[in-house]
Amino acid sequence: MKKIEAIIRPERLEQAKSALTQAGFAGLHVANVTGRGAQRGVIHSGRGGESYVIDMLPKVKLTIVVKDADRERIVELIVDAAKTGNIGDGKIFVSPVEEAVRVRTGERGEAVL
Amino acid sequence: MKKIEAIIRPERLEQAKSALTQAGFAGLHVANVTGRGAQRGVIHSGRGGESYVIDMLPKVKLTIVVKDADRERIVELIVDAAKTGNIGDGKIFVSPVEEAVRVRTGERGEAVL
Amino acid sequence: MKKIEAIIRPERLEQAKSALTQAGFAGLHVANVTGRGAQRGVIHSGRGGESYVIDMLPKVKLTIVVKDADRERIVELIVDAAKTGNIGDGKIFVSPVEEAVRVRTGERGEAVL
Amino acid sequence: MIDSGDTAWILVASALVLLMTPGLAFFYGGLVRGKNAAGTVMHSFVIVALVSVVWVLWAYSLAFGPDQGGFIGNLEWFGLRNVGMEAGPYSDTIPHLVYMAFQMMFAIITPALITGAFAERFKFSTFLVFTTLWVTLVYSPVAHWVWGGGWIGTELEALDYAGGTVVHINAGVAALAAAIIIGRRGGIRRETVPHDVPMVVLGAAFLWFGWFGFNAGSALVADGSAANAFVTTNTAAAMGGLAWLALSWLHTGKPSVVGVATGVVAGLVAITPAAGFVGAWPASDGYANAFPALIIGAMASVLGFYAVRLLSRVRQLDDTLDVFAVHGVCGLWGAFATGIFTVAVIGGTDGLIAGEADQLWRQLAAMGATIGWSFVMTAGILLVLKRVMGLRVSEEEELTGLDRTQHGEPAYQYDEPGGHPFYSGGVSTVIEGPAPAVPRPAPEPPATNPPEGA
Amino acid sequence: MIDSGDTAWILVASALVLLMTPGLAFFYGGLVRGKNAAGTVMHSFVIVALVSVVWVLWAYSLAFGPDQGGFIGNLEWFGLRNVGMEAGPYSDTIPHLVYMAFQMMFAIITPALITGAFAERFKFSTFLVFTTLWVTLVYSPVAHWVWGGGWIGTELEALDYAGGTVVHINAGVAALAAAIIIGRRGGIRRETVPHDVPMVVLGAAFLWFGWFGFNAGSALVADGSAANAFVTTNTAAAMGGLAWLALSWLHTGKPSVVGVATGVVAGLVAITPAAGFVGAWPASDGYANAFPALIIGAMASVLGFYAVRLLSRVRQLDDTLDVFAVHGVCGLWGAFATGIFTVAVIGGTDGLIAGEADQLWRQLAAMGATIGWSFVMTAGILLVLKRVMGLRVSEEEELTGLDRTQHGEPAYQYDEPGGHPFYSGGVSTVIEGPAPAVPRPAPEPPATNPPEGA
Amino acid sequence: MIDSGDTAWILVASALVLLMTPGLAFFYGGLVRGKNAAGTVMHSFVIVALVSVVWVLWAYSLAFGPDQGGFIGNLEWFGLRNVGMEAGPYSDTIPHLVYMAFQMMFAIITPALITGAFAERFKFSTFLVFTTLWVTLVYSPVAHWVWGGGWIGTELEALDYAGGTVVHINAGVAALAAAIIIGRRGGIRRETVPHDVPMVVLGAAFLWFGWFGFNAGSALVADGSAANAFVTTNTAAAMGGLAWLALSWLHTGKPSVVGVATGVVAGLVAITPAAGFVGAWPASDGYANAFPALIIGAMASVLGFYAVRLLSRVRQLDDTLDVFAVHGVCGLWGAFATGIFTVAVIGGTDGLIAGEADQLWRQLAAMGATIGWSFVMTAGILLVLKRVMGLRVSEEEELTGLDRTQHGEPAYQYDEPGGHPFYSGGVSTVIEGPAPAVPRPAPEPPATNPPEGA
Ligand SMILES: Nc1ncnc2c1ncn2[C@@H]1O[C@H](COP(=O)(O)OP(=O)(O)O)[C@@H](O)[C@H]1O
Ligand SMILES: Nc1ncnc2c1ncn2[C@@H]1O[C@H](COP(=O)(O)OP(=O)(O)O)[C@@H](O)[C@H]1O
Ligand SMILES: Nc1ncnc2c1ncn2[C@@H]1O[C@H](COP(=O)(O)OP(=O)(O)O)[C@@H](O)[C@H]1O
Repeated sequence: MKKIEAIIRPERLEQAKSALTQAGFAGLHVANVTGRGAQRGVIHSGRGGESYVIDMLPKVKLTIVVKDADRERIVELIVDAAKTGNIGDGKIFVSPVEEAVRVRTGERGEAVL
Repeated sequence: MKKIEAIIRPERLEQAKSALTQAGFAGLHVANVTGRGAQRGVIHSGRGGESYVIDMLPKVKLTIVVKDADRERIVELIVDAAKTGNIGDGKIFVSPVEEAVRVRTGERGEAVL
Repeated sequence: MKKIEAIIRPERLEQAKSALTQAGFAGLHVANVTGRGAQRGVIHSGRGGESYVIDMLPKVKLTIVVKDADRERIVELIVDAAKTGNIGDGKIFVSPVEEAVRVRTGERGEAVL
Repeated sequence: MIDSGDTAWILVASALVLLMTPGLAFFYGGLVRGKNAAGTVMHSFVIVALVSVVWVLWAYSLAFGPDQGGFIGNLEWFGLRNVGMEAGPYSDTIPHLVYMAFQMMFAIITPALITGAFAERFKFSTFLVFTTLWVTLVYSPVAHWVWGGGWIGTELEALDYAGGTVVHINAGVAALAAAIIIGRRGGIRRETVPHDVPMVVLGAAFLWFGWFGFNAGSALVADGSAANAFVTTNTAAAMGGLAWLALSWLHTGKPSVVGVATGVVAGLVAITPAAGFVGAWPASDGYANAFPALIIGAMASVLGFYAVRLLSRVRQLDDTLDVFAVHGVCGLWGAFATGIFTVAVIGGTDGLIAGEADQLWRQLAAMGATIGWSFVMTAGILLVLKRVMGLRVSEEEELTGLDRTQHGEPAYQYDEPGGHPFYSGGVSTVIEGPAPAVPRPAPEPPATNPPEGA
Repeated sequence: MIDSGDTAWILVASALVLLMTPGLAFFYGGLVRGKNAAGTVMHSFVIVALVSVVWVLWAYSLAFGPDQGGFIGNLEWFGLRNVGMEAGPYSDTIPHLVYMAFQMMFAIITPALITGAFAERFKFSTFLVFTTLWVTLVYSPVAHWVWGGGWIGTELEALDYAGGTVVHINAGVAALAAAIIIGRRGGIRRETVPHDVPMVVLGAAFLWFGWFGFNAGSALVADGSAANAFVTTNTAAAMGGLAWLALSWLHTGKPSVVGVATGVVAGLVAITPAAGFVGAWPASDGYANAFPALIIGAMASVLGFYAVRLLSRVRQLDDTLDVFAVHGVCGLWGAFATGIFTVAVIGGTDGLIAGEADQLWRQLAAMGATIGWSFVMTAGILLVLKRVMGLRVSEEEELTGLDRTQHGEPAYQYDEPGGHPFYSGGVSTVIEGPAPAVPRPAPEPPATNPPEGA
Repeated sequence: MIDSGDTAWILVASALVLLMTPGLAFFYGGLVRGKNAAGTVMHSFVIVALVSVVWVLWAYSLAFGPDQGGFIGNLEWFGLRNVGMEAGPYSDTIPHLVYMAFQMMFAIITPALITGAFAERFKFSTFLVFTTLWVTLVYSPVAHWVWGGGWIGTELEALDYAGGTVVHINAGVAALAAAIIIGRRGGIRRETVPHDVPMVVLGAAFLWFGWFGFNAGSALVADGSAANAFVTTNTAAAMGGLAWLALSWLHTGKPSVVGVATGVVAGLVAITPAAGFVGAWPASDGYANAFPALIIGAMASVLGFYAVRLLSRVRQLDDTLDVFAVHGVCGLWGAFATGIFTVAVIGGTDGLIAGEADQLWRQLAAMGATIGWSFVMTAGILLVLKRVMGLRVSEEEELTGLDRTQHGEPAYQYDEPGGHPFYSGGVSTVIEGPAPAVPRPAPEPPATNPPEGA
């Protein structure tokens, strides 16, 4: 099994989720992160009316564990849904998962996903 | 070493933690996530008195890195502690870890855990 | 590629980030976690004026995916930046990453990092 | 001659009503999504500043200045010229400036009520222009008609104790027009769930607290009539809260916190035009009692609740925070109920329960006139502004949220570890110092998505 | 004859006291865990609505209506019948309706104080019934005894300026009974740490602000006696805050923010029965001064602090927010201190420091009567309700939190990216539109754990 | 003879001004980083308690007691001895105690204003001592000079209606001295971004609301002069808010929410000394009007805005929340503007626009005296305290945040799942029960970094 971690724009999470739903992938979980890279953000100081360029920006990290077979499919689904073409669209990382367990039943393996 | 990531019900985290403590596993960290799967949630709109079925629900993600040997033991401990038998109990994922470092000392390897 | 996950003190994140920047590593993302280990914390109850020893403390989890070659370098950078010498400095975990994708372009591989 | 007790009371009442608008800022701010919290709070808060200035410059003169044919006041009092420390013309016991200040607070909160209808998508610059025009062209005339010596108050003799028509029907109908013309929020349709329930309750508490000044202050004196208005106001608010609680419980199986807060507002809205006129029923037995207020409050929540329910089913209509349902519908009920329950022993005029059915017609006429004027003028103003400066932010900006894109100020800053809750781990370092100031017209990219390097 | 200055003051005082209950909502709401924040805020907020209605319908008549043998009032004033705009019977200078409204605010906050004892576990429906019965059977009689022409005020002549017995001892003792009968919170025992300290301070600020109306308003006139009550109130509050600060510092090595807020409340509670009676010491030198208030405030925090400390060690007792320690203990101290420090030059009655030791006995008798009645009746009501409808939510619901399980409304909604802090990444999409309405009785599963597909 | 209307008004005004300091707690608390939120709120809140006690004990007597050579009052009124329920000496229509209470609120908020200058780094114990000394040695004398029968008010006859010199210039200059002597915050330099914008607006709302008591209450009567002060106050606040909005928009391309809130405060500060003296322009035409207030408010924001901008560029200076720029600069402008716009028809004294240029000199002299005294004395006190007890927390503590390290109370507790937003997953279990109490002097390690096992 593979773990697919996609760090994307918060405003694109909704699209990514629907794309996955349509393709029949229900299970996933999401966390709030901030990230930096080439992208820069701007914040304001209302008082002196100055704006500052900052490095960290809010992103969401979408994690989904899938069967090896589905890996490519899902990466493409997410790329299509999350892409805006602007700097800051984010990254997707794929790593190996050795085992998956369903807490409710104790079942194991790909069946769980 | 293995990394065990358990996505469980927030209200079961306490039990899971105590179970691990009793078994002598102190180290772990936890993050707040929301997840979806087969489970559905309900939220209310106080104004028009309508309730809506939603997909994402709060979960906590418990991460613990352990010696290969302890892997099974820990998975079982968590399953037992977090199981309610209802949909939404969550999943546990196991993946490989190549190296662990203790920041305080710079030590490496299983000793660190 | 390797995924380096460092659980460190929130107050040291700034140093860690600058160290990485100086060394030319821009990309990373960070999440808020709480963790436990050997370290203990203290909280107060303002009412009865009692203080309690608690187990979970706030940490930040810094995640950075790098070329295999950079791995050692980065681990050292983080250790140096985040170390205070006191219990609770945190841990760094290294695990394998099979693939990385840049959402904006769809490019793959180490070039993405 | 100026009475220190009456003056003390109206000074305080004015301060209480002023606090209602920040209250509304939190009531609305808590109901929207967090990414629009600062922007929604801003709407009401900046209105306090904006309308205060508009009012002292020209709007007060238009609304309460020397009458021009029963329709509008003239500009003789521009910039408060001649509005002084002596009593009169609207009261013999309080300084003219106090009356002006008290009325100002009503002019402030009315447009603020409307902001709930276009929350989460309205363009800020257009919003400021809209508010200025609305107070001038919609609020001032209607206020003049009813309280400024205009035709509704003097000829028609319809009753409006503290603003059922001038404030609530007026704002509610304007909200409806605005929601229709500005259009629905973009993105995937989704029920907006309050991002901060305690903040909603805080707002409701300020509104309830301030409403005592709003209604009991409208007596312009500190005596039994103020006392009656005070009690009917609290009674209707309480009954409204309980009724909405029951309905939300009935329909979802759970008693809603936001529901109680909304019901309290519904009750307050409905009692506003009636507060100083009702309080004895049946009229025959000339005794004061609480029943009219209880009935008005309960009915307000029933009507308001089902109005919210039905309107939320109208896909085309996106009155974000149900302003029309709560202020329009309950305001109409209140104005009508005033005609039913008013009795001479309390406020000097008899209504239906005292055998004077005509009062109902007077009320209906006033309601009709307000609805018509408010809807047509509001729609007109917005249609013009749509062509001139545009009404909405871009889809992309709406998605990212108004706080970052319109104000560059996230309501909650994730700037620091151990910082605010929302903080999710990143310490933002200022890496370039002050960014080049952006000239106002320039379309700036949303903070989360600036162009290369930016 | 009605005096506009006195009327203005009591109208405002009533509004100030009303604001105290939402203040309590935030004080308590900030102290509980976030998963119960909305539900805890709801307790106090809904009480404002509920008790307002109960009061105007029958409770005011029971408490202040025509006396029946010194024990209770009759129902002649049911629904405020005959409670009108004229002055009297309780004051010659303000309308009867104003007096009724002012007293109403006391009836509202008293049961709200109790809610701190059963926070985080009480069943909402039972809570509403309990509150209604408590106001009717416990509050109304005690209020009648002390202020409504009943035996404590008229025969015993014990002093209670603004509610030391009626409000604080009464609520504090009821809280104790409730904590015992309802039982401890479930789950693994854990010290409750305030989830939002600024919210606690906000609540304390509202309480302090409103307490001026509570105590100085109890003069029922705007004169020197109100002034004295105003000053003693502020002085005791301030001293209480400093004393608690010092004690928390001493015991934890750190000065606690929540500690100062709690100490301020302790000081305010203790000065309540004394506010208009004390303010000169030693009595011989007939001069006004601040010492009695300083002593009362300081002692209140010392007693309150150690009461909290000791009681928190009693495993069986889980008075969640220390209502008995703060309101009961400090209320008792205040009632007793009134007997010590009251001097004729201020409030017309001499106490211990003026050589009149008997006043202490009168105070003790009133304290005893209130303790007995409150404890027995509260316990009785709860034991009946326990059999009839049950007192607690299920263990599972308690674990998930009252906001979701009782109200279906998380206090903070994680609905949106860039949304509220609590948001942890998931955009909840409404995937099925309105869910089938659940009939009220139906036991609904907690939102986080519905059955298959739900 | 005591007037109930005037007394009612000043009682309420006192309560309104009291609420301003908690308001400041939220205004400042929202502006800092979340890790210092509780500590910053604490600064203002504890000052209400601390200064209340200092005031009734000796500061009131020093400031307003029997005059000693125009410089200070004596201690005859120590502990409020002889400050009673009768009218006079400062007013014939309200009790002396009310005047004392009203003045107390000014003594409370003034040192609270200063806290914005040393937020996020000041040592708490030192802060308490500093505040006590500052009120005694800086505030009391200046208050005496201006209002207590001292030389500025009686000989110099400079005008200060509600505290432009006594409160704002005094606090602003003290803030400057404090920022210089205490030094910059440690860690990597970073612009502080408000952690909670709605909290900032809440604070601003309280300030605006309370300022009516502050300025209009300074009339000490409820009549036309109070009315004039009420209106000029609101007008200047509103205009200040709009001006700052425009400037922030101009410079960042986005209209700032925090900017409006700051501008409102700037306008309020500037109108404070002028409120009851201005309100007609040109003087020749003896008509009341709004222009002087509009000009004063607008100019205040222009000066304040650019002061903030320039001072933020001075690396050595870290006046955390721009107290000097907002209160110092705008206070100076207001005191000066009073000399320009005061007219006899309003407040009895003519200024520049009425041809009396000398008044400007009187104002300048008063400004100079206040600046000198405040700067020198504040600096002196801090330099002494630096040697005696130290001014700052350790670098490490500053990094971790004051909430945890100084108070052991994170503002937002991550204690529970479903708990507060900040909660990021860990359920903290109490694993050892009460920790051994730490003796006060003992240097305790920050909660996040205790030694082995701790
Ligand atoms: N090497 C990396 N390791 C972990 N996360 C990264 C890495 N590089 C980028 N990210 C994440 O991806 C986000 C977008 O990357 P960025 O370089 O800003 O834009 P783009 O991906 O379009 O080039 C960053 O905000 C960060 O969260
Ligand atoms: N494929 C997956 N990848 C990542 N997380 C998942 C996946 N499937 C489920 N989860 C997580 O597990 C939680 C519970 O799964 P769910 O299907 O709702 O119940 P159950 O595990 O009892 O079948 C989800 O809320 C989600 O957070
Ligand atoms: N086995 C583990 N798995 C995951 N996280 C761990 C593990 N052990 C420790 N941690 C994380 O590292 C942090 C510091 O560990 P701790 O033992 O307290 O101090 P130190 O690392 O200095 O010995 C913990 O708070 C926790 O977040």
